[in-house]
Amino acid sequence: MKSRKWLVQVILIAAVLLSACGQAGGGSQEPVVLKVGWTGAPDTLNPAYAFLTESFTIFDLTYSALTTQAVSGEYVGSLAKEWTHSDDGLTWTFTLKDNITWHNGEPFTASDVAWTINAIIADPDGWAAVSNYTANFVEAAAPDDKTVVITLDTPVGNMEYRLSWIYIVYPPDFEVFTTPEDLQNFTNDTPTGTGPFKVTSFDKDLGVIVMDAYADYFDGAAKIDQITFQTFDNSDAMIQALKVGDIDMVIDVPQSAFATVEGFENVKAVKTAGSYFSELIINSVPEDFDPAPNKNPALDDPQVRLAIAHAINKQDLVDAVLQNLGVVGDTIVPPQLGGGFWHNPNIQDIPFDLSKANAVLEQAGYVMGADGVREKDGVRLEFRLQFPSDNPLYPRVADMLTAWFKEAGIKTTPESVDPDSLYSQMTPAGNYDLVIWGWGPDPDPDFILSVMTSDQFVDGGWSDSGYMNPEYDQLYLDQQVTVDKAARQAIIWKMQEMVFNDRPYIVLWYEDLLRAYRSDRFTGFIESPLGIEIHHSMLQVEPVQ
Amino acid sequence: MNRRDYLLRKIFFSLVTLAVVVVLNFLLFRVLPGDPVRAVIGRNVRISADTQQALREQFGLDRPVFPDQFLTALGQWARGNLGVSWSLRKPVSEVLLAKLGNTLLLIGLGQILSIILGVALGLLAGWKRKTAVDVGALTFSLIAWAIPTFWLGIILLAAGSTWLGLPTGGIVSPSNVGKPLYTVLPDVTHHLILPTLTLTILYMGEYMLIMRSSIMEVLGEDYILTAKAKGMSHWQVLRKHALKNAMLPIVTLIAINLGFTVSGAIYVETVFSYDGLGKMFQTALVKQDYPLLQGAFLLLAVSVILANFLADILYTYLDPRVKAS
Amino acid sequence: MNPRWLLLKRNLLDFWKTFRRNRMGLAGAFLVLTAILAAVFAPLLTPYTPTETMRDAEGRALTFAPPSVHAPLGTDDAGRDVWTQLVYGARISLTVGFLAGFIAMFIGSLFGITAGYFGGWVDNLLMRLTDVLLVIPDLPLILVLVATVRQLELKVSPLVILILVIGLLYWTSTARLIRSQVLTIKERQYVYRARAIGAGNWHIVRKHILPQIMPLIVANTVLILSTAILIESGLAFLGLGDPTQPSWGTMLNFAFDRNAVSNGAWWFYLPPGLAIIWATLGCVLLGNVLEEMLNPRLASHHLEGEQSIVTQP
Amino acid sequence: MTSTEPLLSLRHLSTEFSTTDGTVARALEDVSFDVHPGQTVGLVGESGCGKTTTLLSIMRLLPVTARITSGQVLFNGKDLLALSETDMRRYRWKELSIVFQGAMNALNPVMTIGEQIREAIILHDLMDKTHANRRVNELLDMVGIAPSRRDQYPHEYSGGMRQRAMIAMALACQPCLLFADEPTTALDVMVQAQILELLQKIQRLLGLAVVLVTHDLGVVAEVCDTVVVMYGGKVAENGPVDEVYNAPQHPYTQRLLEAFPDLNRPAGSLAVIPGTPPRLNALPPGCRFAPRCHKAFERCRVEAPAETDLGGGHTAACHLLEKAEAHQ
Repeated sequence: MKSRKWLVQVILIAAVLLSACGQAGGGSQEPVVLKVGWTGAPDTLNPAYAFLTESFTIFDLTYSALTTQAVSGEYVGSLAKEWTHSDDGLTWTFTLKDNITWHNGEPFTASDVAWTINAIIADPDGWAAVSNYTANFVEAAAPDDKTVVITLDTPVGNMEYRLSWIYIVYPPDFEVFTTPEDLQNFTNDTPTGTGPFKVTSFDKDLGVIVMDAYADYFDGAAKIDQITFQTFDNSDAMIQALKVGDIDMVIDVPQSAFATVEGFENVKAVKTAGSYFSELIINSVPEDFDPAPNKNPALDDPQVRLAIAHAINKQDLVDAVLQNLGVVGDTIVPPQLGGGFWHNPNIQDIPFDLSKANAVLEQAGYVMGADGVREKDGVRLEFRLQFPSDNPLYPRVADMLTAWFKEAGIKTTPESVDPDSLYSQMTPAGNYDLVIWGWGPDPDPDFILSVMTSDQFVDGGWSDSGYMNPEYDQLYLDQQVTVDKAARQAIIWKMQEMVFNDRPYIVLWYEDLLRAYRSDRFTGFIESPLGIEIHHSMLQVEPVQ
Repeated sequence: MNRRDYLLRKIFFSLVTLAVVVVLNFLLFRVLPGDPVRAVIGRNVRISADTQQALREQFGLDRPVFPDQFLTALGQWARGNLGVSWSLRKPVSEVLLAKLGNTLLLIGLGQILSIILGVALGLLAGWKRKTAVDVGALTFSLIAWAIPTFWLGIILLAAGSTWLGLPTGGIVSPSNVGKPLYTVLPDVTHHLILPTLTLTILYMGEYMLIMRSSIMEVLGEDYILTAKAKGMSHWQVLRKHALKNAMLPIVTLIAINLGFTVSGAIYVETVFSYDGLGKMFQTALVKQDYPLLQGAFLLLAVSVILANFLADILYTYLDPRVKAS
Repeated sequence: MNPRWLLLKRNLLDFWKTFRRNRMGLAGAFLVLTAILAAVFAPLLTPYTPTETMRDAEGRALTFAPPSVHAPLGTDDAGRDVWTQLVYGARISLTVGFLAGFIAMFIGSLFGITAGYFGGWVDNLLMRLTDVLLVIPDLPLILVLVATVRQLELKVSPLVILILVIGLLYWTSTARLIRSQVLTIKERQYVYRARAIGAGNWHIVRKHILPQIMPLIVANTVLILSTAILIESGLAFLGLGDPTQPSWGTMLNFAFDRNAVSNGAWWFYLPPGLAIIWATLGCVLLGNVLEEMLNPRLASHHLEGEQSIVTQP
Repeated sequence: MTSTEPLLSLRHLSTEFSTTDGTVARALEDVSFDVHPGQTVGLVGESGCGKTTTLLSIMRLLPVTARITSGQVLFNGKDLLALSETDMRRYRWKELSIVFQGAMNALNPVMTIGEQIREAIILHDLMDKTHANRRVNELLDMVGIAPSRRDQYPHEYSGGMRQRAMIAMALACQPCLLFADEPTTALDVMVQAQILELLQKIQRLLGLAVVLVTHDLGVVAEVCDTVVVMYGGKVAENGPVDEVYNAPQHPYTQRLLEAFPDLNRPAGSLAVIPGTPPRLNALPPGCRFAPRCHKAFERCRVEAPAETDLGGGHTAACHLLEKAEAHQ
């Protein structure tokens, strides 16, 4: 009996298989699916509490904001058709486009916009991911279905940029949460948005997101029917999948594989200058800060910092670690922001020169010890060198830095640390010496500049270096309210110079943005520094006939 | 009678081992610096001090480690509550269960193939001792022993993907992700070839060696001579008299090997990004997701202990001689 | 001349006479010795240091360069010479393997002798402990242990942690082997005699038991070395090694993480694996042959083909 | 008795072993003796003298390191050594069966006694399973084992029962010649007697010819019709039991009978025959017994003695006898 049952099962499976094959073969009206591979995954699809770039990639496709950055770098209207602001810059009035509907078919109104903005203003803790964009906002109102009025307490120099990050959510999804914790824990696996694609499933375990094109998208529906995002644990496997055609597009091709991908048939590898940078963080928390930092005091010596800067061969890092897919970095505002407008071009980078590094330390009184480690007044130049464990590049960077530092009489011990632990160890505990980490700055320099301000060095804040400079803090506030672009540029150049000279960060490189897609299947991608996965590009993509 | 004593002994031993594992797991967990509350609720969620205190009380973290906390932990583990993964923000048990099937599939296939091939080859080698077959088999098993698992995986991955166009990772193609595995069998098979081959090559050598020495020992026994004297052919003797006796050590080996198989799975799943427990173990290690790591360890250890116990029971059915001794 | 020395010399000569006829043993010794020599004389075998970057005419790093005259095994993702990494890596791999192996040997011998010699509950306890260790899956246990110990921020090199964890976990097979050997030696006449004339336990162990089991311990240690080298490579591959002191396993970790496979950089991922096989195979061959020579057990069996009958009518 | 055709006749059988150090052990040299139907032949000698090798050579069960270099094994006039392995298999158990020493090891521990007996019957196509089972019960009954214990495993039997089961198994295919290789070793004295009685009973009942290998001369006197005394791989003396026991002709036999009752005792305790048996890979050039022989003279050390027929089926290989013959 038993064995017969087993046989029946086998037959059943075979039948299922055969029918599956049959289905795959027939039917000419197959939906057009663009299969995207990446090595990351969104942390959550809840815009209130999403921090990873991957989440924002999905939000960009499924939600809409009042404004959006065009591929040219300019800000244009998205939900908003047009807008004006009062002469004092404190009142902004937006008129919405027509025919906007939620993915569930409900009509979209100005009050939804007002609700979202007011929710963020009211609960900055719950909406931690976006609350910095509503700084200086007093209130949003919806006098009618098509008009939104936002009032500010001080003028804001980058209003359009800020609004491009505030994704308008469907109020019924979010009204139910009464505490910040409840809101943060909401996973929002099937968001209701107004964007060109609608998430139909998000399986975190399998790392799969399926998005259907939303036919009623207000700027015109996409030309493809579906996008799937598949998370790969291993980039080799992802590249292989692209090669054999299992996937159609790859976000974040690893540097070490880019040359290989360029050689694939029917695959277009896309490289654009990017703004992601990596830096060496030097613990800059003042000794009198509460809680007191735990660091090697030698790091407070500007000469030690200068020597460290001399002992880093940035070009080698770019060549070896980035496989030459990037450029040497110097300031915290990458050249790509605002088409190069904000980057300070006058900064002269510290050259790689080990004998200079040794000379600087020698002069500063650090004497070479018998074990090859320099020492002054009992303080040895021996530092922890930590990096987040989720980055594939940093072990190599740490390894190379350690080798160079050794030549200068500086001993570093690399250690890979889980990013969450690393963060909690740094901010605000200040328990570290040197850390390698990186940033993906926003298109406007405001965010990356805020990272260096004193008041960000609190639990949950963005500062990790503990850099505290009242003059810098004041300049940061000034640039926020300076509406004149040239004046704002001058302030921002000054700020970059301060960070460069004080060296809480030694910026190592700016990474190129690396993408690839099957050119035999899809066409129409817009290749820009924003990546080919942004919604502007996805709206243009169509299958190759 | 005898069998009962034997089983009681084995049950007792399994329980002792289990206790060691559980205590070890508990201690390692407590040794970790940092706040255990985080381990319970996950890391990224910011919660108020009041909520933290409430949780502290709820999980008994304000009470002494021994015996209160230990017993609490024990009770939770017994109910399958292994805490919350820091990186996935999901209950560890849920995550583990989702991956268990895939790993069992891989390990199972690898074990079955390596047992069949290893036993057959070992039989041949031991029977035809000192012939070319034997020397070849011995050489193979020696090298298989010396090869690092992950490196063999890398080599097969490089060779298989370059020359045979086999997939380099995952369990199904991206287009089939999320579908039940039995509906996409050809794809699954395609993906399983390289990892299974890696495991098979690795374990085959060991089974072969054991089978070879086992069959050689058995063939030296007097009852084999008796069987031959009865007029049986070599093949008949081998099949009817030698095989079962020689297979007995293999049963024990399979059980003992499960521990090593799990190790193999960690390497192979890592190399082939195969979505199973082993891969997850490695990910948890890299992400330093301790609740996940320790939950996985507990699950793996308990499974191996259980499998050993089952093998012991199986042994009593195969070997009529089992005595309390 | 000292008669004890003469005895040793004669035994060693005997040993060498038997050993040199054994091709497997010689091959094993060759593999192990060359690996050790490469590690010791690493600086003489390569003009570069392990962290030195190979550069092209413009001074840019030569990454993933295929083998050439300057870099016989090509360069890795950071533009470093793979051959140089390999010979310097031998130092780390072998040091970790040897130290861990010796710790395991020491604990195993200690426990084996104690259990075998004293018997009773000591024996029972130690043997049950080995049973327990045998059942717990080894790699997950090591990984959890290493990860936990690292979290303690003990300020010791990751390699020290690896050595200790491997050494403290892989003594069980040695302990069992030594124990069974001690059990048989214990029953021998001269041990009884020694006991009868009032020799203490320590004296008997040192004078009568240890010399008898020493050869076995040596053979077993060589076998354990191979396990230790393999385990180290695996842990380093999983990222638990010391990146600043790369072993063969660490090299493979970098090779795999830095996409050496899809870059087709076989010169980066083949040599470290072959080196690991070289060393472990050497230890296994050597250890097996030593063990075989010191425990001769040759059994023939009843199914070895047809015996030949010369006399045909 | 001698007038009938012998059932089994060994003619100048020689067997060699190649040893691991490359030398050759001449385990059997020029061994000849006859076994007649219904007769019991005792094969005696010290350990290592070639008794078991003789049996294994006859049944062609030698290990691969052994070679039969010359001679014939005539069974009913047919040379077993000339048969193919397949043909030889048909003779085993059906015509010639064997009871090994130490039945614990000679029985498969993971098969029941019944299975092991039945297996032989079915192998030789004698009957189907049901009939075979009935036959197994009969056989067990014959050797004094309750048929209810048929489905038990060897470890559940006592030593004596195992040997009985072994005998039952040997009889399964109704052979006409039974070899018993020290069937009573490792059993206690009471049981030894019972097993011997059983063997005798069965021989009488079935009219079997039996070759009993033993080191116990008392047993031979009690059970056997003729005796073959072996020394160092050669037959020293061969003849009817009464004759050999009353008038041993070979110095070795003489010494053996002096050492009676049990020559398997440690040599030191009785010290009847000084010295040890020769190592088969380093044989003395002349008579193999010469180094230990109290009557040995020069010729014995250079020339191996030929077999001397003493009449009445009694033969012995000793130069002394040749001299006596010459004198006559």
